Amino acid sequence: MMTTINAFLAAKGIYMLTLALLALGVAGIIVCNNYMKKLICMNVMQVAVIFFFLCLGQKSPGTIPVAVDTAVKASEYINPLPHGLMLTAIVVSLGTTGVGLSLLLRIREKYGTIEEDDLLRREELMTRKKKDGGDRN
Amino acid sequence: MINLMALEYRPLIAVLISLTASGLIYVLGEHIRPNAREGITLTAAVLKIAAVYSMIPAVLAGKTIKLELFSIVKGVSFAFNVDPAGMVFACVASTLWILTSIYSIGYMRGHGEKNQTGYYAAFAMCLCAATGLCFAANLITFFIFFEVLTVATYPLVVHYRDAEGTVSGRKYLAYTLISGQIFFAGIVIIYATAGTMDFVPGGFIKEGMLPMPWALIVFFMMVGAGIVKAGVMPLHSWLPAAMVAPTPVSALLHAVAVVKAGAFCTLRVVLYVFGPEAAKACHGADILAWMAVFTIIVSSFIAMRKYNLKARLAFSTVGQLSYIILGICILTPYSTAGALYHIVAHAFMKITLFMAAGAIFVTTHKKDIREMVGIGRRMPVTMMAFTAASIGIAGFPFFVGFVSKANIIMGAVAMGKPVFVATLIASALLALTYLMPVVFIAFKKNVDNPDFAEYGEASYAMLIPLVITAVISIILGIAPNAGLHLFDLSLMAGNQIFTPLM
Amino acid sequence: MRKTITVILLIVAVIMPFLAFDILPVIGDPQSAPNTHVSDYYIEHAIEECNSPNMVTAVIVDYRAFDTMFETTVMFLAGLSVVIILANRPKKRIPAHSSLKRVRHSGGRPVFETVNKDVMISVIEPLILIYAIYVLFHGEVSLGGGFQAGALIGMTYLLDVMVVKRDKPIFNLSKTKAAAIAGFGPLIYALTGIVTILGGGLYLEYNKIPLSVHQAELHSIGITAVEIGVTIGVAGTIITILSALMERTSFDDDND
Amino acid sequence: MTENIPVLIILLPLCSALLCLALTAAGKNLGIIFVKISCLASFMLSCIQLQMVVTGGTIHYAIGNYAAPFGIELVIDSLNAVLLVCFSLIGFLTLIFADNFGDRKRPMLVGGACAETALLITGLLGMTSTGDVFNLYVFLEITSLSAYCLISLGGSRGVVSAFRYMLVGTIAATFYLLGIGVLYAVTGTLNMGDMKEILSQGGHDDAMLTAMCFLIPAFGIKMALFPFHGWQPSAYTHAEPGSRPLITGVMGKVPAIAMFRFIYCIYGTDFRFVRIALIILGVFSVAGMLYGSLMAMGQTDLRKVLAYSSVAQMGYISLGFAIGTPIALAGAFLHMIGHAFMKGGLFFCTGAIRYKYGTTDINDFGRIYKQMPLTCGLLTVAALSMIGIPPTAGFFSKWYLALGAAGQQDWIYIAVLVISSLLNAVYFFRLIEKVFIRQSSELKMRWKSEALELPVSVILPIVVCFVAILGIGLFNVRIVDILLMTLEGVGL
Repeated sequence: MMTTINAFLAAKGIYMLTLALLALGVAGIIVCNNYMKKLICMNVMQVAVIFFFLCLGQKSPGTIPVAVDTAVKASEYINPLPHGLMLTAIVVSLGTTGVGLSLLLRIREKYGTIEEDDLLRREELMTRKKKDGGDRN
Repeated sequence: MINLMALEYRPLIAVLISLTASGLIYVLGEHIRPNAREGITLTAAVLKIAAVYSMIPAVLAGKTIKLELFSIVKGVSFAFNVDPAGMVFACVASTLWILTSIYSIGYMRGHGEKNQTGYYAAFAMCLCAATGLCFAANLITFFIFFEVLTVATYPLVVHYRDAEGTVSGRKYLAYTLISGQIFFAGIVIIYATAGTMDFVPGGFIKEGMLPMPWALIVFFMMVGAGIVKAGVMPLHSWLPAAMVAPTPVSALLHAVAVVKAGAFCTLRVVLYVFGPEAAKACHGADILAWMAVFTIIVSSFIAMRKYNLKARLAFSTVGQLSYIILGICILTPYSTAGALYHIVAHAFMKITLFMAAGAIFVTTHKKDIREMVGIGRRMPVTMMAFTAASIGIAGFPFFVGFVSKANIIMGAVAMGKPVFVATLIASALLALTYLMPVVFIAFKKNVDNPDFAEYGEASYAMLIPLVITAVISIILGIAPNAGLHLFDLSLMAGNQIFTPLM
Repeated sequence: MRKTITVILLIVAVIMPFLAFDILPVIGDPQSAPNTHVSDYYIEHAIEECNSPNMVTAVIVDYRAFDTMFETTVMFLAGLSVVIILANRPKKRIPAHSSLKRVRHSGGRPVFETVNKDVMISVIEPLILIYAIYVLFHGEVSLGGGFQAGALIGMTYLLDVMVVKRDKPIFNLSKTKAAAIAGFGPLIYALTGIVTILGGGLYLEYNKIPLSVHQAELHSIGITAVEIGVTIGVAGTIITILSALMERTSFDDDND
Repeated sequence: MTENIPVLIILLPLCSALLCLALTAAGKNLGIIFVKISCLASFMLSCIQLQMVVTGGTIHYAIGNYAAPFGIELVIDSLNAVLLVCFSLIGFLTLIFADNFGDRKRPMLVGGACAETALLITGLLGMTSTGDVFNLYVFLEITSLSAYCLISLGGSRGVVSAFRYMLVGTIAATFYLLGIGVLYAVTGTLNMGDMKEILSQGGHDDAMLTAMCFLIPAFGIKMALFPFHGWQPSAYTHAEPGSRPLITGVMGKVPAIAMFRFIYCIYGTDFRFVRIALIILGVFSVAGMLYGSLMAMGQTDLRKVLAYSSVAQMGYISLGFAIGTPIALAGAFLHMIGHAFMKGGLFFCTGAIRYKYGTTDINDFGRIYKQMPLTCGLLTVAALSMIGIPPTAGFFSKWYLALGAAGQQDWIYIAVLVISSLLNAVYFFRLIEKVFIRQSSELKMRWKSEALELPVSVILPIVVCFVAILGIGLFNVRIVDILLMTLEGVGL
């Protein structure tokens, strides 16, 4: 029993950890009340998937994928593809975070809060005060 | 180069004329003077009549006029096929368009109506759809025109843009759209099972193609749209509600386009899709016939209690339309011919009645029958026409109503259905009891109603059409084949359908 | 309580299928599907086809160069979006609900007067810039590349802004100008592709760059051109975001 | 040169967007004009490409000339080709239309928004034509980021909607990445065609099911399919008015195409759990069709009505996928094209009315048809098309969907199609009633001209949409034939 679990953890445990991280991120987005926290959870979630991909690219006796001499054997280097892909994913998560932060700034300026329930109440207040808010568009 | 004047293109031309007129009126609309607008309508009406009439000899000679334009959905073309049944309806529609148009001009001007642009555009659109569905060669083409008709009638119903009109419009849409969508589902099922959608005299649904409960369900899904438009009880209530529209619209709704399209749809579905055998096998025709019987009797009783003249006429329409349905559902050649001819007969008679009612309304602003005492003395011509049409509706010999009813009765006798015969005869008497009082009140002796002292006949634009229709309904009663051979066409249609069975 | 349950349920829901089905390869297994099929090809052919010993570089700017082009575009897009989003400012804030008023204490502005400006600007910044250029051109052979170089250049600007007063930095790049410059990065990338098309090849087929050098050299030229584009894009974007955000800091955040 | 058309279609809007800011800085309108010209060129090229695909069959374009599983390839089959034409046309129209809504005093902001729109078009076109799952992700992110920005331009509420959309959209993107991660783990490739080949050798059903569990919510969120639609109504309502037709008309469709690619082109119908997946999809669509229409009835803001109606209409599209026969799939794609024009057209009208009168509340619409007959004409035709009245586009897509459902004996789907059309009829006829029948309300005109009801740049998109809705309806067979060239071998 113990050995099975150990073997499983050795072989697949890291996936489970990354997936748990992903689930935590999603859960955070759902349960957190603060938009900033939601944004952080979003990042956690994205990082989890990046880990997941990097796990797939691991080879046990491999080194970093920079060729040291011209005769290359595939088994000597770890898989470069997930690294390349995740570079893109990192940039995307950076972009999303940047946009998210600037959106938060705008929300903060308008509503003076980034707590969701607070914001909803203020929005209601705004609706009640004026049928069509002072949006400029 | 395609010869656009060739016989095959006539149905397309007939449809396009109205469509173009409608588009022109809508686009130019407010930018041109009323005369030009009416000019477009009348020109289009004349051209259309020419196009439709020119096909009659070919159809009488037994030629088929077929035109396949392009695929409208995968596997089915947008096609026209002129057959006797469609020809009958097309003749009625195109003839009455010109009369109604002339009448509309008088009515609209006499009454100082607003929104005339929309009115004439929608009117032309309705006629386009009505002609289209006469000539449609398959279910999908038919359905397209059917739905266009549904939508094009809506602006006419809500013409006055008031609260009452809005409510009626909603009611109208609720009934017709729901039934239309169910019709759509029925068409899909039919196409999925039978693999074809072309109308065939005698039907293309073979027995056993659909298992029993399904056959009946699909039958009613298909027929539903028709009987809603034809106002068969208990699905009739949109029809009296639509009475808020101006009188020429009511005339169009109740005499020419919409309700007749419903009856025609029933005809196509029962006899050209299902065919007599399948319709009988699934009991659909029987149930429908009994619904028609119920409608004929009950609507007459309701009509008696209505004192608004237009409402009374509306319920009369409900009853008369059920004659057509009954004629179709008796499933004999004669009754079918009678039913088809009743489309003609009822159209001419009912349009006379409505035009007369409109003339009275425009001249005296009276709607209630009880206030019309002695009006016959002031408007003798109008009321004479009204009387003639009333007698015709009741089915007196030498009036057009007699010809169609006699044929339906003959069919019922041939099938050995005494109840139907009794109903038809009873309803003729009932029609007398609700229409004759109007005549009696109008011509009441020794009464000179001071209300009407300063009124005379309505303007000629209104008077002439209603006289013409009244005269036609008498001529057709004496010589059913006069002019357009409509009775022959009806008989041809009846025989075509039932020949394969004999 | 509800939160805990949600979290646990979600973790279980996400992990469940992976526990139930044995679908993921064993960690570090050299024979697993992702490590054999396409990846072996990349490892074995990178030097010969792309003239780049750094396989990751070969993958991102040669084999999958199209991805990276749009990745750079994403950078530009993020910068542009930040500029556009922060271009508008609400005229009036919505008043807080009376029950929600909180007491905040203002922290005061940060002060950056502690670092010796001269050392920062005259010594460290040139070093960083030289390092950035080294990273940029060396990315093809070993670790490094356009993204890192761009980030370093962006850092230089950040330092500059931090050390000198933020209202008058040395190179005064407004956010829109910076965004416009950032746009040229991906554009260089895209134009490299168009050059290969004009040379008669397919898009981003570096062999067909119309220059008369050896084919391997052409790949190097292509990769370098593309990396320069990436560098400009990244550096421009970082500067854009920085300027856009800094314009906002004058906003009065006190609770009145 | 002609062989490079697939990539040029994507590149033209991209390059113009990248240059837009610099050009705007150089000359006030230069950037916008350049963007418009390149989007028009992109549309023309996609027309040429459609012609090429129809005559010459599917185009595989290997970027960098690396063969399929190693490099990225663009796959243009007849399906993509048609959709690209449709999307690039709407993109171009939107750019023309958006001209009227910018703040003229801030040219850089206008230029920036124009660049964002062009990038959105780039992302959408790229997502449609790519044949690589990871490349799809990159395009998805471009689409999303530009959409967040465009939505946030619609005032403070737009900002809040954009933020919410961003959170949900990122979950979707992450799920998508995880899904393709799982598929990558068992196949080792990222190319769609290669992946299909490896998966069809069998033995990967568990992994495919797991990936499906992540992919369907991912696409569901992006296309606003019923239980995942939460972000959509407020985002559509508060988006920047100029670019709204593109966001509402096209943005939801493209993830649907990706979903189709995954279900039918990568998984294929041999997948063991395909029936279960389709039934679940069917349940979502049916629920969405009913829910969307019911919610739309309760709204008074035209933008919200249309947003909820989109939830229902996306249900039609996924219903086609759930039925799964070639004819139903063709119906779904026909609806995609038709709906792009209908919803785009309706939002062009909304924008036009807003432009002229500054209101979007349908209670204020009393008889505006007198002043704007053309706009109201399109409004009516598009509304009828939404309901499914022939001969508009909506009827024929519904016809193919129903026909497919009848072929599979899914009578419930037919019933739902009928009910949903009737529910649509309720709120669209309410709109028509408001526009044509209600008493005139006191609206102040913001834009007046003797000759025209609206500026030409507003009228042009409206007229094109009007023609397109009727044209797609009447000549649907041609489109369906082209679609079936690809779909014939794909469905159930």
